[in-house]
Amino acid sequence: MVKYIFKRICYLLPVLAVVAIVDFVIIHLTPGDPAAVMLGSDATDADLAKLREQLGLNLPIYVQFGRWLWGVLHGNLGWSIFMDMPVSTAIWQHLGPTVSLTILAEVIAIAVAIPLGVAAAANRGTWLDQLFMTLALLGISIPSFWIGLNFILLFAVKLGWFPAAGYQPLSSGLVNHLKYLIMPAVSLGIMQGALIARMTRSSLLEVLNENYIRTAEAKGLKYWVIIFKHALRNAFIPILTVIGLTFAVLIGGAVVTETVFNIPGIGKLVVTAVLRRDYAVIQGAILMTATAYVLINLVIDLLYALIDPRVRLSK
Amino acid sequence: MKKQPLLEVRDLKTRFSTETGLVTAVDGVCFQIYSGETVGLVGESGCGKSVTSLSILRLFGKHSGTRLEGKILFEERDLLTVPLDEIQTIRGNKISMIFQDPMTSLNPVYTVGDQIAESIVLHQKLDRKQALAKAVTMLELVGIPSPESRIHDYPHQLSGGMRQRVMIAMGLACQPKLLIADEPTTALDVTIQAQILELMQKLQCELNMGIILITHDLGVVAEVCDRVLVMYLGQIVEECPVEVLFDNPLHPYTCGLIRSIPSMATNRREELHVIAGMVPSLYHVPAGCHFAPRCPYADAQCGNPPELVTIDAEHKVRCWHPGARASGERRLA
Amino acid sequence: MATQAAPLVEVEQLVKYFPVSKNYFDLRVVKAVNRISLSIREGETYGLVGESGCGKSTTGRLILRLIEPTAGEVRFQGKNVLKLANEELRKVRQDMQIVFQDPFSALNPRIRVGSAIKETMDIFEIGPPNDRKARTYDILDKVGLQKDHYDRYPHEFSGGQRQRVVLARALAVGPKFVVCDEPVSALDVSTQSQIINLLEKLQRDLKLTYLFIAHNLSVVRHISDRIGVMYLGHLMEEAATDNLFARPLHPYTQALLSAIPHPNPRHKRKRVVLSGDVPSPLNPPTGCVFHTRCPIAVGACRDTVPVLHQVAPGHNVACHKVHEWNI
Amino acid sequence: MDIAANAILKKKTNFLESIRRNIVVRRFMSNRLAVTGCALLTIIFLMAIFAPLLATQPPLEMKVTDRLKAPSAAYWFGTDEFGRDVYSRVVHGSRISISVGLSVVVISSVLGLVLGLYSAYYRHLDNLIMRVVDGLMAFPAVLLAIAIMAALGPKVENVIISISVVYIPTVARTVRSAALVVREQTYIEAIQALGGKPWRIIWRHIAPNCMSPLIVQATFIFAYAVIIEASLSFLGAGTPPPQPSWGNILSDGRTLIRQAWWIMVFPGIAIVMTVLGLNLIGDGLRDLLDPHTNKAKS
Repeated sequence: MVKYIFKRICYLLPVLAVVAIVDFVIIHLTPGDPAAVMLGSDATDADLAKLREQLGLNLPIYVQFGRWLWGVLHGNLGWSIFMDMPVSTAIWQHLGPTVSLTILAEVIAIAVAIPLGVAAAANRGTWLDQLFMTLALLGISIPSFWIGLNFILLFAVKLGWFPAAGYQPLSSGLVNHLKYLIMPAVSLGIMQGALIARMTRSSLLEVLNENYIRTAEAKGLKYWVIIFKHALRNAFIPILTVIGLTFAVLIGGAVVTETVFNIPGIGKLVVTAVLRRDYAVIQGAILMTATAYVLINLVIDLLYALIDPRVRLSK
Repeated sequence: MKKQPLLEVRDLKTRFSTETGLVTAVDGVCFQIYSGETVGLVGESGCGKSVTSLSILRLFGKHSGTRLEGKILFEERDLLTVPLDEIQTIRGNKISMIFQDPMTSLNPVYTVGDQIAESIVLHQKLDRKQALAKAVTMLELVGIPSPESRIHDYPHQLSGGMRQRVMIAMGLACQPKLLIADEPTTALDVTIQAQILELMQKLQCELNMGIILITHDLGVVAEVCDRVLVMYLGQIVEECPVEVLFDNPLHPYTCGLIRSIPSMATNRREELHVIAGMVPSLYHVPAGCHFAPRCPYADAQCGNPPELVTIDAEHKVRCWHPGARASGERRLA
Repeated sequence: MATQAAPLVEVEQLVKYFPVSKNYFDLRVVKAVNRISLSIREGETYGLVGESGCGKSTTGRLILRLIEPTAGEVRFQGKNVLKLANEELRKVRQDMQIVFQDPFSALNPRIRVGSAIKETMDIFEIGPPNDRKARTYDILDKVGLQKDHYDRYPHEFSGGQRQRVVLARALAVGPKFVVCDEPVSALDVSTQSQIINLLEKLQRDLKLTYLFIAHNLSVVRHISDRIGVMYLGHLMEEAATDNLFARPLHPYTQALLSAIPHPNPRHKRKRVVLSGDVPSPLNPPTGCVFHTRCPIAVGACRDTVPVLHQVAPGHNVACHKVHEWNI
Repeated sequence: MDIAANAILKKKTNFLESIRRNIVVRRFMSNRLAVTGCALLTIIFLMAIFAPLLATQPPLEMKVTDRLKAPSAAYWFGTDEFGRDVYSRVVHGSRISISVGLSVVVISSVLGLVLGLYSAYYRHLDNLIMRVVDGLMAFPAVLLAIAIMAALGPKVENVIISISVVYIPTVARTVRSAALVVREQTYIEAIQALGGKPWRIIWRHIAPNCMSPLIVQATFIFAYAVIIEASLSFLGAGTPPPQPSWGNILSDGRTLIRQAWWIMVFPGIAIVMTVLGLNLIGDGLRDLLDPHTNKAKS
């Protein structure tokens, strides 16, 4: 078991290295002089030279990468010129809203998707199956930001139940916090839930075709006992994998949803940084989200061991 | 020995709905099983032997479009018409079934002990601790060494032979009256197969239960079975005691089958006998006698379907010219 | 019996160890094949039997050099196959072909049957390109298929017919030696006898030499001239077919033969039922690998590995107890 | 080189052959959902191809007098704050979405196919390629695309590049898993036994059998690409205005949501129609091409 954990962590290192390299390379794709692009056309040569010196842009690329990586490993993600603060603090300030949005959205998605997928698979071929799967199909076909806009139009503008945009941190009371987060979380959760529901159904159907399910039936077990005790536990491994993989889709969706609902999260931070060409922030934020994705998938890999004895007892 | 049969199947028909319409996998099968007796259900793949066994316990899944007709009488009840929860009390309790591939027939995420105890708890209303204790005795009964520790093993930690023993232990946990074994030893090596066959014979005497053994290996039939049913394309074409099958097979298909298998008895120099043609698919079953297109003795009469006729006390055959022999064809030694 | 022709294929002390896992620190190995030595004369069918995991398929692939052996030599017509370079290797590859077990996965589902057979000719440039199609028709006819099968796809054939196509593909390049790896195990009884008769006819017509690998002893007995019995990577016993079945000398062979279900209910005889399971090839027992399950094992069996030695003309056995027990 | 060329040609004829044969096409047509998907998609494709004919006004022409008009006979989808006809802009916007979607599918499928095949066939390459793929998949599609757009500047070509980079790893992973299954088949071992060269094994034997999962995946990628392009334009990092794209029409609609709901609603409907059509076709193709997926009616 320990060997399995050690192996999963070893896989992690090269992936994180690739993440760092890709993150670094993207920013340095800029054609022309990044300093001029950042300071705009009216900046004097002296300012350009000072900025280039400050950012070390005139050093060879691998030296820049080395210094940047060294900084990252020490938690120093560089300095943001436009926000006049270290990138790490900027990210830290914007982390709260994104974390609560994504967690709430994921909880809603899983709470809806798993029962939906299981019910559809258990009643394969009936109208219930077709209904749920058409809903799931719609779910992955409607972009989350359009759902958000419609929610605003309906609930905020027409009915006035929820505020159209804005964000209240948790410290201002749970109800208040949720009042602002309900619409964005639901609009983000719908696509995520649809993806997970479809996957739950297909992996459960695959398990229901296995021989040990027929053995369980031959033992005289009730249909629902077979579904929940024998089938679901085996189907959970691919479901967990999908939840891990679609986490990237979730974060991507969060970026757009934050823009729709004016939530000051990481997404908003990156979007404004892009419009202002604040490369240090873009680099730092993207590195942070990608690392979070990789760590979450590591946790999910370790969860396999709880469910699957073959993994837990692998020598 | 006209005692009450344990199980009687009358005119069983099983049909599947597929994209291109209804397909009849089992077409009017009739037979009886007596307790303490092993009956072999023999035939090539696609002849309907497995479908027959699955029909007895209605194990076709909740949403498959299968239609069952006819009667299956067990303890004065027709298994085809009893409600689902009643047949669930019979499955694994009075009639249990073991399957071919030991590698995939056990749930990989539960221990062996749990899976055996599960049916004991379900059918004999014991609590989990008592059920596990009974499971240990079952593992001992099927000859698994150090059963107390094996109880906590997972299926992937056991070899093929061991898993098949676990399957048997699971099947016999509630002392069933009838055991249906669907090709139990096909996936096993010949030395392990010998162990499993010997175990099944020992348990049959101890528990005086009936066994339906489904196989395509005539050697296994000769070793273990008392009576044999030969199936071809959904129908029983011959039924007789096992000695009679090898001494005096009457149906041309049975003769062809026996003589086309290389065995200890056949002469190595001669070419193997070959049954002409191929098994037709279930979508276009020949009218009349199903074997007619491949039968060397077929004539006009074989155009209309033969009945399963009783030749003598225990020998039935579905053929217009039973025992037909081409001149000079010698019978098996 | 085949005349005393020079051995077409000779195998000397063939060894193959597979690493258990891909990473370098883990040096544990699976001892799949342990110093196998055998020779096959031209026109002969050598049967290789044993239970699953005994290394018979691996031996077949080693002889064809589909996998590189850890040690040992394979000589084909006197030339050591393992030392050959590309052009010579290609020539030898053309003379040695293989037929597989599962007809359903031995043919590419997206390629017509005819062009699959012609492809082997393209690879070895057999004859001028334009008349390769005619050659394919000829080969199809030889294996009992019709011309119009050329343009069909594999899913339109039954198991038996597909095995004929696989045979045709192997014979398209005119080989001398064919390894048949469980060619009939996946087939139904009636198609099984058709393919066995076909194999024997082709052997007579094209003067082929077979290495016939199978776990079904009755099939091997019918088709082979000599039989080698393998257990956990070792060759236990080797003899002419009739001698082996009349007087099996190695205790494992005796148990194996007694375990075959005999299709005659009156044929009751003493059954030698082995206890326990085949040990894992990861750490095989010391000395003779069969001693843990052998009814007559003694101290010597645990210490030294028995060497395959001649006990009677053409009859070799690897067992310490043989000489004073059976002769 | 001609052998490879006619191998590809051969693959094409095999593939077209199977489409032409009726049972395959008939089974696809019998799937009602797939047919509605095709219908939706043909509408969008026609809209994209004949945009100039279908549009009632030139998309960029501003009529200040007709600002923020509700949908009416003259302006089917109403007008935006500069008096531009929303219907014409949506029609022209379909060109962006379809062209971006198609090019992303082509680029990511071709590169993904090559990466997937070679990492499945050559073990030592496998680790290297798979780590890079895992690394790329760690970036959320929208974020990675934004970063690339920020670096390369706002042009439609850059949108295509950035979305393709996001989906090459997904295709590579799908093709690799399919190719690994094919690689274990006996007919691959048979060709190796015959001394077939790697390129023949990969392109003539492994690739054709990986087509089904690739085609299904490509359809879904087309759908995702349309959504991501819309998201990018919505965030202002995609197709630069004033060129009409569904994303930036939606973005205009967001600020005027209280006064002019129609600017936001109609481009959204266009996006949903396209993506739903593609997803329906994707499901239909998966049931048709992947043998072991269990259909609704067992």
